[in-house]
Amino acid sequence: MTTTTDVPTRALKVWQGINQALVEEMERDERVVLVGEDVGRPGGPYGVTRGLRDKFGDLRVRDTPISEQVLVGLGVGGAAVGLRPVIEIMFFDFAMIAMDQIVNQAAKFRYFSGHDLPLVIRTMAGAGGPNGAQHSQNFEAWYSAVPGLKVVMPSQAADTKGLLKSAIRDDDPVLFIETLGLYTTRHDVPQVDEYLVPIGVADIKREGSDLTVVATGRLVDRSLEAAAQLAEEGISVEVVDPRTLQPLDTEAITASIRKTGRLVVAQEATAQYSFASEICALAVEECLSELKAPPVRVASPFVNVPTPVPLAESRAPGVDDVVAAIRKAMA
Amino acid sequence: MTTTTDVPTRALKVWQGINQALVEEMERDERVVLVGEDVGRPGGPYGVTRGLRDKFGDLRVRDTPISEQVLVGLGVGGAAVGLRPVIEIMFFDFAMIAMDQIVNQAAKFRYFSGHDLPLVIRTMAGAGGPNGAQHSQNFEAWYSAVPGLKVVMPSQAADTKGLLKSAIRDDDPVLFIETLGLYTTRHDVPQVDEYLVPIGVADIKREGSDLTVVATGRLVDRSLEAAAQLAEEGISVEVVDPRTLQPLDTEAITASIRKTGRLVVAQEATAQYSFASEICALAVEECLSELKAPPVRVASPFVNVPTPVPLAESRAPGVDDVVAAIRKAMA
Amino acid sequence: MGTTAGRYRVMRLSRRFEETMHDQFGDGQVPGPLHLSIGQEAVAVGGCAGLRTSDAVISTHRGHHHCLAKGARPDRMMAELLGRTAGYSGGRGGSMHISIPDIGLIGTNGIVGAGLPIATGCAYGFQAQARDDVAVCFFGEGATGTGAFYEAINIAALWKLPLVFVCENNQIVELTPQEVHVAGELWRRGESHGMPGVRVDGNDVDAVADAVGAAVVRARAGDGPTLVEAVTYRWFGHYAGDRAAWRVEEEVQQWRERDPLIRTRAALPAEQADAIDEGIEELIGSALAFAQQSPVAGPEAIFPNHYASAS
Amino acid sequence: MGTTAGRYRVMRLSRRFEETMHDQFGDGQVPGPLHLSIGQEAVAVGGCAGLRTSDAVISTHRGHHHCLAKGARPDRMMAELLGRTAGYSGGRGGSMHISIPDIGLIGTNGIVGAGLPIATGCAYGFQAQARDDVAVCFFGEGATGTGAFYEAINIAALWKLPLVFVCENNQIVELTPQEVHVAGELWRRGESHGMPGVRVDGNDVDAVADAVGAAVVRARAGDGPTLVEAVTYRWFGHYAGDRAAWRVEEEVQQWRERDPLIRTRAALPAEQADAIDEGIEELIGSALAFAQQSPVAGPEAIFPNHYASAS
Ligand SMILES: Cc1ncc(C[n+]2csc(CCOP(=O)(O)OP(=O)(O)O)c2C)c(N)n1
Ligand SMILES: Cc1ncc(C[n+]2csc(CCOP(=O)(O)OP(=O)(O)O)c2C)c(N)n1
Ligand SMILES: [Mg+2]
Ligand SMILES: [Mg+2]
Repeated sequence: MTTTTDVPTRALKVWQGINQALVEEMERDERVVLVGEDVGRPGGPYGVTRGLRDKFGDLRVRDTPISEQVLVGLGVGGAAVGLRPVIEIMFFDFAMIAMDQIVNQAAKFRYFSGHDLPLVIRTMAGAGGPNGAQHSQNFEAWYSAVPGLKVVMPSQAADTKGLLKSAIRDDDPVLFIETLGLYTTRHDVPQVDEYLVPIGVADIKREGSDLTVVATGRLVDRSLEAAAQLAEEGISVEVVDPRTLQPLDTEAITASIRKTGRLVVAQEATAQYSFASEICALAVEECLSELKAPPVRVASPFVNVPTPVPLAESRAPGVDDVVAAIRKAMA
Repeated sequence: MTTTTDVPTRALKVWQGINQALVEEMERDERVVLVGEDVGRPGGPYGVTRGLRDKFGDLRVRDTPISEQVLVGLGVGGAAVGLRPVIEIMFFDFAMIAMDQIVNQAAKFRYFSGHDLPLVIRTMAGAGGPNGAQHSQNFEAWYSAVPGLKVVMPSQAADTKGLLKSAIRDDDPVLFIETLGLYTTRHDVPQVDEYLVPIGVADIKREGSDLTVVATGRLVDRSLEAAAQLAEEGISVEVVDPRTLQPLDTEAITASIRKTGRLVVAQEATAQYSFASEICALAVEECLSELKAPPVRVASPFVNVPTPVPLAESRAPGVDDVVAAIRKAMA
Repeated sequence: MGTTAGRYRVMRLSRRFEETMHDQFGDGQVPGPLHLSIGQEAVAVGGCAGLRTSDAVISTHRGHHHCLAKGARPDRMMAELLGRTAGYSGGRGGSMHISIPDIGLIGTNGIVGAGLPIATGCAYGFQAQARDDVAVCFFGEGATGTGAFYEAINIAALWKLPLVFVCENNQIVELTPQEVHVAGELWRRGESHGMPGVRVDGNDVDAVADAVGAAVVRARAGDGPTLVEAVTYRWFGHYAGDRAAWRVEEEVQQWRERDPLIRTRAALPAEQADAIDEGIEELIGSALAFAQQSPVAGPEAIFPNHYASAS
Repeated sequence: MGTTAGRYRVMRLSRRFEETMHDQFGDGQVPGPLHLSIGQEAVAVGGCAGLRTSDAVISTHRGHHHCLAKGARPDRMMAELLGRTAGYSGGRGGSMHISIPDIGLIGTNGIVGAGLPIATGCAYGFQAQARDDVAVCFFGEGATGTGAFYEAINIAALWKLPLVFVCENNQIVELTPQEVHVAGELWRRGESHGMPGVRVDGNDVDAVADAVGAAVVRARAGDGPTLVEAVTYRWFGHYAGDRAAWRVEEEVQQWRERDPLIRTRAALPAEQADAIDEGIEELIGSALAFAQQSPVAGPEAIFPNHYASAS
């Protein structure tokens, strides 16, 4: 658990954490630029980048046409000649359009050149608005399978801020996945000069001894709530937030599974061929003899995301689903 | 095991199986068209489509510019107005460029319209030539995570022919992944009028009782060879070829794992967030109590594919790697 | 829709359809996004004037007017937007996913630019089947930022596809003005591919019908594609709820005065126009009633129609 | 490379480099693909004539000539192509993945069209850092089929980026002729974006140097991008080993007679030309020796350089 007890904190919405990280890093290093559709004058479709253009000017905060391939190319080429670009791909789904630039270009640049490529691609994933099947998908597992790319997917505001700052300082391309459904959720954020959270390190969000929940995105808070509920019944649940999916902190995760002997993986993505599959595979490869029950994946059903919010919400796993999965794994 | 004992067979190279399937289906149904880069006059970069343009004319066998997005769009739009297009994306890596058309358009068409979309996207995956990091990747797991899409990945010539014919007759979009490293490998192909292999059904390529190998692509033949070697030592290995990754024949796979209690998954892709992860997850969720040892993933190391063939081959798992994994799982 | 009355009727239908949905949105009854095309009706109605059912129309995220002009039923459209089971997608898709292949409405789309490859495919499908049908692809000027647009015009020109590209230039792209997105002149972007291009007043339904109509005739005859830029204006924000507060009010006001409906209505005898309006009110009223009587799509609505066998 | 001698020297170097690699390929010594640019040298050499080290060049799958013209070392290039550890990528990348940012050679590329977004990024990087450097992006006419090209020219034109687009039109795209790929006239594809375009004889190194040079000066001054189409010809198949048997022999012969090296050599005093040739022979000989003495990259060569920390 990130110990923040000695440090003053402030409750921030996740989007504010992002905004602060961008401001701080752009103030610190003038090579940092922000490029994307509607990031400038309008401050982003959800207001995440508001104020930045006025602060840093329109060469460093740049509105682009609807050209996702070139968008990422601006990051790759820009980083190759000395910038430290932050590229915003509005919805994660749109990253598909630029996938060649991400996977074949950015991720392979160092392999052939031996050179740094300090590039962050920020994007927004998951349901949470009435956006529908082409604007709500969770394909984080795809990018996590790419050598040369780092994939960060924070949940709470403090991690989001600290990891974004670390990503901007990182010399490798980082895909930074924000969760739309969390933008307006508040969490305590330490108010220190340099709040950095390291890439590649999982965080135990709650300690427990009976069962491990490995959760991402919106399912972190939901799992914490499930854990709190079950604590009343005497079930002690540990909640692990990997925060980074590539490189994955396999040690922290397997240590927790070994300790508890039971595993639930909770995510917004669908189950097959997903992050949850990888965690289950890790569990059985590394911890088979310690496993007391089959792991359970809590995930969205294998169907498209519908447009109406109530339907989209009915599709995403909720606290109840996590509770049910924990009960199943405890049985 | 596909029983082919009563039927006359002929040894065909995998590419010939593809060519025959295309010819037969185009003769049978004039709505079937073949569209791609260099598929026509040149007969494809590896000669797979040779002879087709002369037979069917250049409206039905159509050479395109280098426009992968529109290539798949030709399939989506063509299928929407009555064609049954077969689209060739030369290398699987290039499918990324058209990923929005595949995932957001083709795969979701039925969800909103309720209409058929009979579309096959053929492509060629994996190492096997001196093609390097941008022409050798195995991202089958990505597409297998997409509701609305079917993903077929055959290994042997007979399956390749029979599954391609089935894919062309299917009313859903099918991603048909060919394995470059297998094109010139020969296998027996039944010589019957209508040789169809059903989508969604795994095949036991070799029966055994001590351990299950689930293998795809080039690793099927390699696993069969490993099994033959180990048979001499008295280890009885069952080799399961899922042939279709979406929908996955989970019953056949779990039945085999339950029977043997031991699992090796062998593939050319890298291990994390892959097909092998999904099979391990399935094993631990469904068969935990029957598992006698931790499953082992045989996969390429998490690095890019190098260009020189000897290096690329050193990266891909070989028979020895499968043997070693089996020994490990048997220990 | 060859007559002025016919064109006015569909424009009026589209206008009242969207105003009604806008009201419903205000009442919290639209569970999805609502991209209003109010002010742009002439582009859709003129663009579809020369089409028959078997022709294909490919639309965008802002596509109610295209759908209605191609013959979609307003009642089922409303049901879809209100999230009802009688909607074209059973209420789960909303306005960005309406697809009715039976009437040649291939689809609205949530992905900017994605309709262009699909339109190319429809046109190729017609050509390969030796059908004399034509595809009309609508897209915003924002979509000209996407590479898909150029891949499409190149292939359409090379293959002489029966395809008409209609760029609906409403001078705004989501939250930024056209100047952020488009270098140079849009209507000329096919020239270097040997494709004729033309710019028309997108608020004049007859001008649009003439320009697109000529292109459709040309395409049907096998003479290849045309690019038509229709200059118009979006009255409202990007989506209902977006106040578009950054816009200059006078500009909006000027364009409101150039309302395509007023122009066309003025060309009709007042009585006839009134009769049309009344007919539309009735149609809208009964469409809304139809939609409202249909059950709200429940959680189970998300499952069907992923695969043929399971449909 | 401002002088005729200088230009001839680099063209000769490129020619002899590739001929030598072609021989090595014949001997089974090149473990990767080999896309020969023989016949096209004037495009690369003329295209880089006005550049300095801090300028950026973005290349393609057929890029030896670009690399050498931008100042890459022939010995390390050879080592790379022969799969030796002294190669620019340690012998694991081959000719489609040479990337030497320190000399402004951003990279060759295996993906057609992928260099165009990256070049746009380099030019934006220069602009955002207020550097007066320029990016020159080479690409084949085949790449004009990809949407990436148009996304790039649109943004470059909008932002007045210091970027020169050099389309190396060798009239062949992999295994099919240009006519399968390109509708209309290439050099005009920037016009509608307000970008100047020009077509030059790509076999005349001075003509290329003049055209690209003027565009570079313009770009450096902040006046924005230019599109240059350099018409040339590929003498060999798509890759070494491809016999390109479907080509008309007379056509190839005609173009061989228009060899850019012969032209430029003829403009030099014979003695000077001979001396250059001799110098190149020596350079090539020692480069080959260097490469051959370097160890063949072994299986361990595939592991480093995936992440900064692990490099
Ligand atoms: C590929 C892609 N990028 C970004 C978006 C987000 N987006 C939705 S509509 C829109 C603006 C479209 O502008 P235009 O094409 O002019 O159409 P209009 O909204 O003006 O009708 C944007 C950027 C998207 N849907 N798809
Ligand atoms: C996106 C993509 N599609 C297809 C290919 C296969 N391919 C490699 S080179 C080539 C032809 C390129 O032609 P052109 O741009 O004219 O360059 P040239 O080979 O003539 O130098 C093709 C189709 C590829 N590498 N990348
Ligand atoms: Mg617009
Ligand atoms: Mg070429």
